[in-house]
Amino acid sequence: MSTSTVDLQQDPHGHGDDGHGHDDPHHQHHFTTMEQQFDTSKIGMWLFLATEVLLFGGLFVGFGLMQARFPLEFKEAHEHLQRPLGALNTVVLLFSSWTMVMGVLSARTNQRKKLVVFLLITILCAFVFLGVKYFEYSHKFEEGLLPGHFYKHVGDKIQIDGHPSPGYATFFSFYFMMTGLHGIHIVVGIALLAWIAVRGSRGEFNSNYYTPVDLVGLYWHLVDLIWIYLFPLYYLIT
Amino acid sequence: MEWFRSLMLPPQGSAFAAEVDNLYMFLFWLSAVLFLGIAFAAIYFAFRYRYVPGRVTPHITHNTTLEIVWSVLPLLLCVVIFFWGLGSWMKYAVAPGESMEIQITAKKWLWQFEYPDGSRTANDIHVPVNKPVKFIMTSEDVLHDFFVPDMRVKHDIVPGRYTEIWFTPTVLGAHHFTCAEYCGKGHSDMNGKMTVDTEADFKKWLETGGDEWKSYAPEVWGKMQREQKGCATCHSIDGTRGQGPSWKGIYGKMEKMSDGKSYLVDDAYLQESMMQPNAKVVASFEPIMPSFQGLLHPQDIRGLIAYIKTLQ
Amino acid sequence: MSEHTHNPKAEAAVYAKTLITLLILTAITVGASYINFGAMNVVVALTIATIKATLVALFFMHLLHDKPVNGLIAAAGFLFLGLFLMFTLLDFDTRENPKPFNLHPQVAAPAAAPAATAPAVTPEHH
Amino acid sequence: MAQALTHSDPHLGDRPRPAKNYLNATTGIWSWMSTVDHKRIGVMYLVAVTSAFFVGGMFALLVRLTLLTPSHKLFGKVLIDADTYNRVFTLHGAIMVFLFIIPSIPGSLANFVLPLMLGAKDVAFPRLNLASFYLWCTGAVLAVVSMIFGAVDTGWTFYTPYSSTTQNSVGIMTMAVFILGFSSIFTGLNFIATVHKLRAPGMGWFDMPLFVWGTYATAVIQVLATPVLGITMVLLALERAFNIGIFDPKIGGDPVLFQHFFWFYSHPAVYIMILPGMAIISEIIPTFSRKTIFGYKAIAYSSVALALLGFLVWGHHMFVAGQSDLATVVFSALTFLVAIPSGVKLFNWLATMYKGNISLETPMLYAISFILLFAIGGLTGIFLGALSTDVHLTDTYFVVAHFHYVMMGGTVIAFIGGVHYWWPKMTGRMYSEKWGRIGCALVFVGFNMTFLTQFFLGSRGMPRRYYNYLDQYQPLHAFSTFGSWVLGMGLLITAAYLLASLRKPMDAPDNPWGGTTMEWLTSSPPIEHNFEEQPVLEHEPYDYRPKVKKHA
Repeated sequence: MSTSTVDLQQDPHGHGDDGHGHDDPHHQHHFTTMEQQFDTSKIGMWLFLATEVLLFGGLFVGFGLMQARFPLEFKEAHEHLQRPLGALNTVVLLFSSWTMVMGVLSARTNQRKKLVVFLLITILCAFVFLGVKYFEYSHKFEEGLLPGHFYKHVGDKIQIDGHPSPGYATFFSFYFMMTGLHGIHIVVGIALLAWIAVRGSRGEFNSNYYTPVDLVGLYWHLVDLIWIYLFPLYYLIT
Repeated sequence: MEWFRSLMLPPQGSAFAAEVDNLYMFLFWLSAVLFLGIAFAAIYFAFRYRYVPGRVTPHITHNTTLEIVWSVLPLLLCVVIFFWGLGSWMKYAVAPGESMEIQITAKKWLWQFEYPDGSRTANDIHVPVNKPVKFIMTSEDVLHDFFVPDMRVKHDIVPGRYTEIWFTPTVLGAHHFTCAEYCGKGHSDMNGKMTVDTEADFKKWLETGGDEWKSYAPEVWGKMQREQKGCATCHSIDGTRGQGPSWKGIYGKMEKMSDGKSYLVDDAYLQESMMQPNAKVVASFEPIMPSFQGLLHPQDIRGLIAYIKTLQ
Repeated sequence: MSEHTHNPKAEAAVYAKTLITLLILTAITVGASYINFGAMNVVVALTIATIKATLVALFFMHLLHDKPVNGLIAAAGFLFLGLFLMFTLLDFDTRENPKPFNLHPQVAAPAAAPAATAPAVTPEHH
Repeated sequence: MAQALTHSDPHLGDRPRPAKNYLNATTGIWSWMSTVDHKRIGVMYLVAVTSAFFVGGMFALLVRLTLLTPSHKLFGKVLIDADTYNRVFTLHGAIMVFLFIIPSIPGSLANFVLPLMLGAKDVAFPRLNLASFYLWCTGAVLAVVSMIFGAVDTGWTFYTPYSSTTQNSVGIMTMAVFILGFSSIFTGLNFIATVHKLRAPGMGWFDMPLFVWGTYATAVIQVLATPVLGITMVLLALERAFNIGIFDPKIGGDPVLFQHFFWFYSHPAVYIMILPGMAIISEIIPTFSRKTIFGYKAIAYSSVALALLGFLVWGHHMFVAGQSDLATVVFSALTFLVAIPSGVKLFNWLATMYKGNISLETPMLYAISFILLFAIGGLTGIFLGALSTDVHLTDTYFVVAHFHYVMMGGTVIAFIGGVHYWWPKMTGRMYSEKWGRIGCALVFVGFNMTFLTQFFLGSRGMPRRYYNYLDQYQPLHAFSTFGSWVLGMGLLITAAYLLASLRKPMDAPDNPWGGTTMEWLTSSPPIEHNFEEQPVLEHEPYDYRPKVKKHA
């Protein structure tokens, strides 16, 4: 077998010893360099994001097929959603994505204070988003526009034997599942943002090590990206 | 080779069965040859090139020609098999326009059939020989699957919509059919008998429900009807509580009904319970029994009542 | 860490431009939703959404200058989602719905005429 | 500084056994429970999945015993009733699929071997690796809880609307499957990142052992397909809880849509199950033939091709389920494409044996068993891929036999072969070769007795998931049941002599089989950080040519 070995006593980090990161406390033993460690983390994060795309994707596929099954009911149900609120939330999330990416840039350029400020604005945006959602949800609750067998709304056009067509309840099932799952991701995002804000304020991140900021950033942008599709599908297509 | 085919496949009851069997037997022999080739190579190499200490093996990394051959040949074979399968399947997928239509309503765990003239049967169908017959199927609860091994056909029955299956029976006599999509506790008991009749016998059967009953005592015939028409699914004969009241000792009793009044269980009540089952439901039971109007011929009702009388 | 090579100021400018473009596109898509394109409504809205998503992925998520493998992973996620949708639609769009001679009203096939003949709702549903 | 190795002396590279290895570097239960060492996690997975295999196997034996006679009576007493039977076969299927086969090879063997093969110190994300093991444990606990609350009787496929309306613990079971899915996702994610970034210096993509290729292809499916299973389980649970109206036609849903959702995962999932098995065979055959693998690239590409094609054929589970005729035809055509890469692998293995120098130790016996059984499994797949024959054969015992030939005759046989192959590396002990061969023979004979009969049952019209059956099927059922006893006996013997070997002192050399991949470079068992010296690869794997020493 044609395998040779490198003596680790002489060359403790094997190949690619380009001189940075060895003394970094964040350097894990099974990586040769900090750069390798960073790239690996990013691949891991992107793989996770791909699973998120498919997880949400299942709901998008289900929504699309149910829309084809109950086009009239879905069209009518869409009217219950308030376009201005959806648009407001879109702007809020897009803005938070920008503050996030500025936060990552700040971490990478050793600007500790700016990092924390940008992260706090991002968190604030997340809360605004949730506040608007809370307002929307409570409006739906009042009108009985609820998922599945909780659906209590009166006055729908399409009635079967005196009951509203099941298409209405299905629409709101999907509405609550998809925006709910998205909302859960926002809540998780807030926790992650708070966590890196605390670490950032302690000065743990610098141009050599800012992996957590970068990864949380990717997560946050994905949450934004999913909303970019949810917004037209629910609020605009009528 | 007929005996060999019958080792593996049920008797052929339709023209489609022969189509399926031809492809099946082709695939069987093809697989046998390929498997024996692979097995021979593996065992022969293991023996022929068995371990000798120190022997040096040749360094063969690949052989492009060989690899192309053993990729392309199977692919061509697969194309042939695909089109063969497609060709015969088209005959299963598309029913001829002049088919006789029978509607199947499947439910846990009972087959109900309805003929164009409105007569209904359960777990028991008669079809005329050499006439295409098409089944339009739906389910009242969960998925079921209408499977007639002798005809080589099956198709799922989906609640909320209709699916279709057809064949032309060619062999007179009894054929077994059964449920092939898991549907719960009684899944494996959800089967029945399909009788292929001559045209004349079929017509007669449709009008009278056949005359098989004449050769049985009424209570024996009633006992058979209980099994065939699915009564046994809900009504026990030993006093055990089922979906419906047990038949044991019920005849001649005053039963309290869900409307609060009591009624005598007599011939009239039993007959009404079969035709309009939810008119008077015994208290503490759900009004879930389907009507057997059209499903039971007079001789069947007489038989069932006679049978219930014996269960004291 | 290829981003090291960038000039932070230039990078911040790119992010600002991206944000402005995204906000403009949002305005366009909201505006377009008040115009009826008929069946094209979905196409218009989803096309704009896809442009916005691409901008987010390329600039905010750095895919433009990142290692190609990350972009490949992201693309694979969407590709396989597309396969799922495509084959499922292939089934749903080409189904035949045979009807029996004696249509029982409680099991009308919903796909044919969704509004009028949707399946009956069970009593316990209400 | 570099030292060249040759294969001519399989014991070369042996050095005095290090006093500390990964097994005894730290001690105490907590040191295992909190470990992030991929080797220890692999061992814990091995214990966990074999326990699940044992439980699932017991249910299987109970199913077979119930079907021994049409009356289900043993010594005059009815063994189990129809309801219990339905729960037992569901638990058999669900445990075997979700708790055993899917995590089996990736979780245990790949976890242990993959970093070693790459010359890495660990997987990319060691803590995530431990987390995915604990997710598995959580899923297993929930599965047990579901048994306490009346168990599930839906079959492992959870078809709606039966599963959305039946009265038992489907909710808990779907939660278990959801969590097990994420365990699988994180394992796959970890492996992909490891393969991309932690290969030894000098090791390019086509220098990787084929086991790594197979595991990589598997990981791609785990990451891309499993999330859809997750969302399917969520939708099913919500359909049961809130009637959201997606799968149950009574509230506006479509039961066939559930099948699309389910099989979009579960068909690729059969490649999650079989690809690692094939990958093990691709290691064992060159090692015991002492000859380079034939068609390295063809095998590597065919793994990836199977992973991708596996996503395009799920509709072949639904030929008679009520999907459209066009979809049925398209899925059948695509299904035949899967035959090609599977066939290519089979032919390449045979070509590797040709002119080899073959010794028949237990792992090689399992590899040859795999070739024979997988050939039957694959060829009978053609019967089911062809449209007209599938109409007759689907939902019968023919399908049951087919997937047991692929899943058990394929994956499980390869798994057992792999356990034997790497047992010396994992434990530092050699097992009894004599008992190994006896065990393999019993498993092979018992397996064929059990499942070959089921092809005949199926083609003669015996539907699957049947408690009662017609008397005409009794002889075949009885024979199959006898076979299951032989099979069970073989597996018990195998477990017994493997466990017995642990009582011996450590006697395994570093490279007992003369393997050429990097895991054989380290000591048996390996030290805590895998290698004393970072191995560097300079030539392609499976090179059995006599070596000219390049380095002085």
